[in-house]
Amino acid sequence: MTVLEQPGSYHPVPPPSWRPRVDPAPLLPDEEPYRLLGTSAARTADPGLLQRLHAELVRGRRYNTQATALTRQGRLAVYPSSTGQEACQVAAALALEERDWLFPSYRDTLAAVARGIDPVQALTLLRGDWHTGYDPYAHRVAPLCTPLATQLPHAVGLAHAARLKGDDVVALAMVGDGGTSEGDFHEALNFAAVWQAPVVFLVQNNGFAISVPLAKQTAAPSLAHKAIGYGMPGRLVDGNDALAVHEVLDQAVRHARAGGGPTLVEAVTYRIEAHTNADDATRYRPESEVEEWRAHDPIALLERELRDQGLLDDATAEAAREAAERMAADLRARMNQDPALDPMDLFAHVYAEPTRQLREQAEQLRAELDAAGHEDEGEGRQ
Amino acid sequence: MTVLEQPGSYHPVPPPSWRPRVDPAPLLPDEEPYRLLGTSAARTADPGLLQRLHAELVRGRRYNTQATALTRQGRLAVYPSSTGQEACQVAAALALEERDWLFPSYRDTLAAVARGIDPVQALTLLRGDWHTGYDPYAHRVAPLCTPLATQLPHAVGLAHAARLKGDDVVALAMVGDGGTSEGDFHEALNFAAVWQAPVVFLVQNNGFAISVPLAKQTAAPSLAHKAIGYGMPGRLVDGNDALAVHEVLDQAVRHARAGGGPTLVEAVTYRIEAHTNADDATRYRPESEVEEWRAHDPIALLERELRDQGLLDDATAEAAREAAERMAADLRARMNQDPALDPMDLFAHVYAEPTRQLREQAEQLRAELDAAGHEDEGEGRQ
Amino acid sequence: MTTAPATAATSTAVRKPATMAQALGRALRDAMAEDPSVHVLGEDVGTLGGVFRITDGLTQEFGENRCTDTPLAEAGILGTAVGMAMYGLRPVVEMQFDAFAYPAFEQLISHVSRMRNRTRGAMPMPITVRVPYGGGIGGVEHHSDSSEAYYMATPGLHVVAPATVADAYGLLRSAIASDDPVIFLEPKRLYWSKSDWSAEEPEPVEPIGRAVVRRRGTDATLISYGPSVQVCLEAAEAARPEGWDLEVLDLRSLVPFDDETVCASVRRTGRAVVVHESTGFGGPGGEIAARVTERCFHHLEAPVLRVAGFDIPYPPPMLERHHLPGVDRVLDAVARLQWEADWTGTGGAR
Amino acid sequence: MTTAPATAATSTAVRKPATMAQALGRALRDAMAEDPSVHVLGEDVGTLGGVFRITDGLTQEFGENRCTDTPLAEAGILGTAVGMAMYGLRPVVEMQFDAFAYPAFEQLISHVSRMRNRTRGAMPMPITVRVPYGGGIGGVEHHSDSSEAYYMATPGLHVVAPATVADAYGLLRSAIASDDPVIFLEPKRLYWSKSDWSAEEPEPVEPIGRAVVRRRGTDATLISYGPSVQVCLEAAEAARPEGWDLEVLDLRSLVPFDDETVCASVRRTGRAVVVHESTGFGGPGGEIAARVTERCFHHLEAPVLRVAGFDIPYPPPMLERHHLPGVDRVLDAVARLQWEADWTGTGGAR
Ligand SMILES: Cc1ncc(C[n+]2csc(CCOP(=O)(O)OP(=O)(O)O)c2C)c(N)n1
Ligand SMILES: Cc1ncc(C[n+]2csc(CCOP(=O)(O)OP(=O)(O)O)c2C)c(N)n1
Ligand SMILES: [Mg+2]
Ligand SMILES: [Mg+2]
Repeated sequence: MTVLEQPGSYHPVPPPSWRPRVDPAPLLPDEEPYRLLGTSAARTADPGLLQRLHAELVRGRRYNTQATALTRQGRLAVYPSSTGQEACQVAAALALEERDWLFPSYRDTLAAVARGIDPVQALTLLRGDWHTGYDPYAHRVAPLCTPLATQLPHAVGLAHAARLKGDDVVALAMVGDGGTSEGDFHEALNFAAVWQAPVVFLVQNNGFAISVPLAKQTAAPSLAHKAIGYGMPGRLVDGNDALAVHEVLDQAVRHARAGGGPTLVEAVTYRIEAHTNADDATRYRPESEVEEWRAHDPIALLERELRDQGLLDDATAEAAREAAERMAADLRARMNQDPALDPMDLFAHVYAEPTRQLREQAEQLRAELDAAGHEDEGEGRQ
Repeated sequence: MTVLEQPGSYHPVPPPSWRPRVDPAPLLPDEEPYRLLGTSAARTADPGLLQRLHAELVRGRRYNTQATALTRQGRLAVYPSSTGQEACQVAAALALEERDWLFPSYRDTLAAVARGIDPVQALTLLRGDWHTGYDPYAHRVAPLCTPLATQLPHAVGLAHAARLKGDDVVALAMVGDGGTSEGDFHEALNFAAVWQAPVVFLVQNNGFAISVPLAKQTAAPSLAHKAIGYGMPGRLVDGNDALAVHEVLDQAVRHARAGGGPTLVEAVTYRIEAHTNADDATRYRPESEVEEWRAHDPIALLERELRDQGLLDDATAEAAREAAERMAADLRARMNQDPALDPMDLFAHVYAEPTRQLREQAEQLRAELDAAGHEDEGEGRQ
Repeated sequence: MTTAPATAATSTAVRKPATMAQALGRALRDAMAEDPSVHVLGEDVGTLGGVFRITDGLTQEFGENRCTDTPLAEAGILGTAVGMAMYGLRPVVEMQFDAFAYPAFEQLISHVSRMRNRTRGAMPMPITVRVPYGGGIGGVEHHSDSSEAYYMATPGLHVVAPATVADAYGLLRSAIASDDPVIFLEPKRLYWSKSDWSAEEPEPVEPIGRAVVRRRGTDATLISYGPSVQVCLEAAEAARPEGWDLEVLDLRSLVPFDDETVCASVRRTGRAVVVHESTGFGGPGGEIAARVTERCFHHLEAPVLRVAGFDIPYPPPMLERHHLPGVDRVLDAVARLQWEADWTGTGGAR
Repeated sequence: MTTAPATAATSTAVRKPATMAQALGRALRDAMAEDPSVHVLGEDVGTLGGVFRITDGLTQEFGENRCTDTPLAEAGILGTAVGMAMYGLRPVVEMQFDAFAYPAFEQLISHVSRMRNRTRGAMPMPITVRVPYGGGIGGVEHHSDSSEAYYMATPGLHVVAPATVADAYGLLRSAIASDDPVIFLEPKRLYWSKSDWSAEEPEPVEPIGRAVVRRRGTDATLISYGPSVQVCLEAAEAARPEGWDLEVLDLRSLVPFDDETVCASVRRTGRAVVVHESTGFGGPGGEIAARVTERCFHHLEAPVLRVAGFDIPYPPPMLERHHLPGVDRVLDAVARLQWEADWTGTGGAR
């Protein structure tokens, strides 16, 4: 609105604190999700990267189907599949350097695996023998996080701490479309922007939070539009275009590492499977919608590009599939072994040193186990 | 970014769920805070409104100084003054119809008074004889809310409930710049937008959250820019321009009442006094900054306009001041009386009916009071 | 004590609910049918019918405005429910799991529990917060918390936990009818427990605040609520051959607490064990043991003992059976109740 | 038990802090000077030095990166502190008032308290959460909560509350040095209490987990912590002329709980009263009374009684004196401890 000044005795002045602000325009996302595969720009992409992405996507898909199968065999308590979202999972892992940190949500087992976590250890939480199955420091992957959006402030704090220590470490934090509604999302993005912390927030907008569609989650033009409210750039990308997701994340990571502060990336994708094996997706979405998205499959999109560019022939494709099968066979075999359980672990890590009360309770359990003979367990962890 | 399509075997298509979104441009706020006083547009304003605003502002300022004085006399435990912010306080109250609801934050006593709450009852919380001193239903003013931003979802729920019941009631909720950082701000705005609830959110950006300046609170271009992340319009207004604040709120209220959904309004203003009487503002801001803002005083701005338009002469100004003095004298007189206290009230409203345990505890206290003679209290409430 | 209108909606189906999950759903449906101000809101409660299917069919029957899928934000859900209650509605909020109620903690403590008091009764908060709670269902982390200690310690809330199918119905009806906020703890692992109603009985509407003796006994009282009542009943059966005749008390509500029924039982038996899943330290058992002792000291032959979860974060599914108080631990505690035989050095009653 | 490095920074001023507020500030300063990984963050902790001035001077001395004014969002503060701890820092978080810690509840319960356990010890959480707590300062609503019951019921947290100026220093140093999260409850109304240090003593660093006898006595034990210790000491003085010689115990930490010291005292005196400001029902006193009774039953001449705040939302300033447990209520409870004279019908010891 234009302020028409009045030829009166005084001129309207802006309030004293008012300073012309940063131009918000560059913070706004593209009007459509950014895509690369099938465009001329994809022709200039690093062929090695394209092939790497392909192998990881194939492996990732296989990981998802294998894990889902393990739920049917009672080897996993539950599995939230990322089938259809493999491009986001893999690109997130690959966009990071060794020294960087990944903050996965509960659905992002695959991203953790793509970053180097042992596939079996990544499933510990879902198998149920312990909570986090891996050492977070081994590959700089925070524990898979179940309370939605709560991992986002952790990523901000870690990135901020690294920067204070002079380390050029970036944290990439993953969250779902539903998770963006939580207060922790808001607080994390705000802290990140105020502190100019080197964090990249990756929202996998897969259309649903369990049964709740995006339209009941937000009225925003896009989730990426939330960025401007924090003063950080928002990027919108086709989440099934592995090359595009990788490029957008890679740019955001470089930007953060260079001191440019955080970025919010919304990757538009789709959850092909039900929320978890325990869910019945037919209650809330038509099969036709799933079919539409199957036609936009991240692996198929990438394969078409590779074939067009002559980077994939039947032999390479077969090799990728075989490698994935080997991973799956190994996963199956190892998951079919009962995990070593030691009930005394219940008391081991509540505090650095158990309190007197916990020692007493541990003795009580020890006595019970001894009394019960305690045959099938208690051989200790391997 | 433009996607250059590749003359290959397929065209990049947007992900299936992708629909061209609502144009975000209209949601973005003006580049500068909207102003009216001193512009030609102010000439066409309703003279009655201008005079009403003036009388209320003068009364409001006097209320603030009187309440602060009462803290020095030990008659109030604490008072968070809105001196300098009277334009926001008064405009918020005046923009609403009788049937609407106001949701004030802890600093907005004056808005509650301007809406009709008895000036003494509005101070009950701060005097310390009870929490909320007025019946919220009498003037449809929610309790002054101390936990920051927690009143915002209440406003959304109430407005939503009214709409479901078919009542065309609007809720106006007030929050500070600091409060926008809380998760509840985010969740409230999101619910409001998804439900298209008839709510107006008024952020009084007075530059500080106690000692913390806006620059440490947010990196956003403006607080009004947060609106777009929820898909609601954001408006930016000079919070010391009573006419402009009133117009912007009035438009937002009408918009909401007509079913247009929520609006976020940021009013740029300044807290002239310390955070409360217990605060020492010299620790965190220079007196020169305060002086700059004194020169942008909401009453002075309005008086200049009124005088320019010939709507205020010395007699009217004097009359307004006298009315304010009468209010202050009455406030002083009534606040100088000790409030009636009944310790048994402690148990009266914990539940609809006291539990057996509370009845026992009430008996215990009753016995103690009886034993102590209990002279100075217990005459019951008037 | 708050009771729902005695006559349940007669339009409802005649067959009694078969499981606790169904009874809860039926209670919601009857309450909504009877009172248009009852609104259900939460994550996935609409189209999906809730992850436990408790709200199944409500949106179809009453429309999206009565049973609403909210955005994913628990503070927002409870906070908007506060506003709805201010405008005269009776919101029933579903928290998807125990641990996912924590984001709503500030709204619960600072507003829901205090609004009536704050406004001298002008602004009651007739909100029911349904919380599927407790373990034993093989849930991964954050899906098995017993968080009742937090709610108990908060004046202004009622805290209810049914142990039977009939009570699930009857107490939920009363909770919704209550003019005060009720934390309604639904024992997850009893969701699929079978009905104890006979087909002839009318829908039971059970007032909040009354404990009930589930099994008569003379030697000691097992005090419990929610999922642990079943454990106590089993323990009582198992104790029989050992020569102990145990009374089993189901508290049904932690707030209000039924001192009368509890103390009457303990005075009769002279011994008591409190059993719950929640951690022992700082858990409900401390309060219960302390108040029973204060009131029945000279009737006690032994200290009131507690059998509770260990003082640890809820363990992963494969280890939870070691954590959960079971029949053996209850019997062990009973054995430590200083039976007379112990004093003569001839060994326990066993 | 966790102890800070025994040698306090020698660079610090020689004059002993005069008030508890100063002692807390000094503890922060010494910890920051000694260990560069200690970071302070919170609302207004920087430029202003905190609303209670506890962090006064820290930003000036150590810079904005070591003592940081955060945005106004408690979950964000504690959540980012978790991330900082993950990267090896030792965050000390200030919650501005007790009730304003509630927004951070989910981060506290679901992460801070469990991260070590979740990761089998790989990811400890050396976070100190400073919470000015309790009433008696004429604060308006939400400024006087005693929220320790919530923290006590959460395994994985340590819960500490100093009652003296020396302990404020010594326990805060140990809290910051601890590799586990510590809820550090600062009794607001003792902030201006005067020093109990002599000028010659070195800075006391007090390990967490040890109760202390503040006053020796033979007839009954008053068990307390934080602001109520002073009340108990006054009650003990007032009881003298009435013929009771009372022992006063300062727990200093609720978690870990020092069963040994507490039970040793109660076994000696045979009677006990627990005193705290927090509401009685579901408050810490239940746990304390229950565990003392479990362990000392046959030494008890009377049930362990509790003197606590009423089971009500914290009242407005003008009424708080009726709510807070004071000397008279403590003495009333002592009088109800079933003194032998009572049994002969000749009246109490008084
Ligand atoms: C704080 C919290 N509330 C509720 C839940 C239960 N829950 C688990 S997954 C889920 C939906 C998440 O949706 P979204 O964020 O879109 O992620 P997606 O499942 O699509 O990957 C919900 C509600 C939770 N884990 N945490
Ligand atoms: C949840 C919560 N956290 C902290 C506080 C303590 N507090 C009271 S006022 C205030 C600053 C508020 O700043 P702002 O929102 O800008 O409002 P203003 O005081 O400027 O009106 C703080 C931190 C509170 N009341 N509630
Ligand atoms: Mg999703
Ligand atoms: Mg402000």
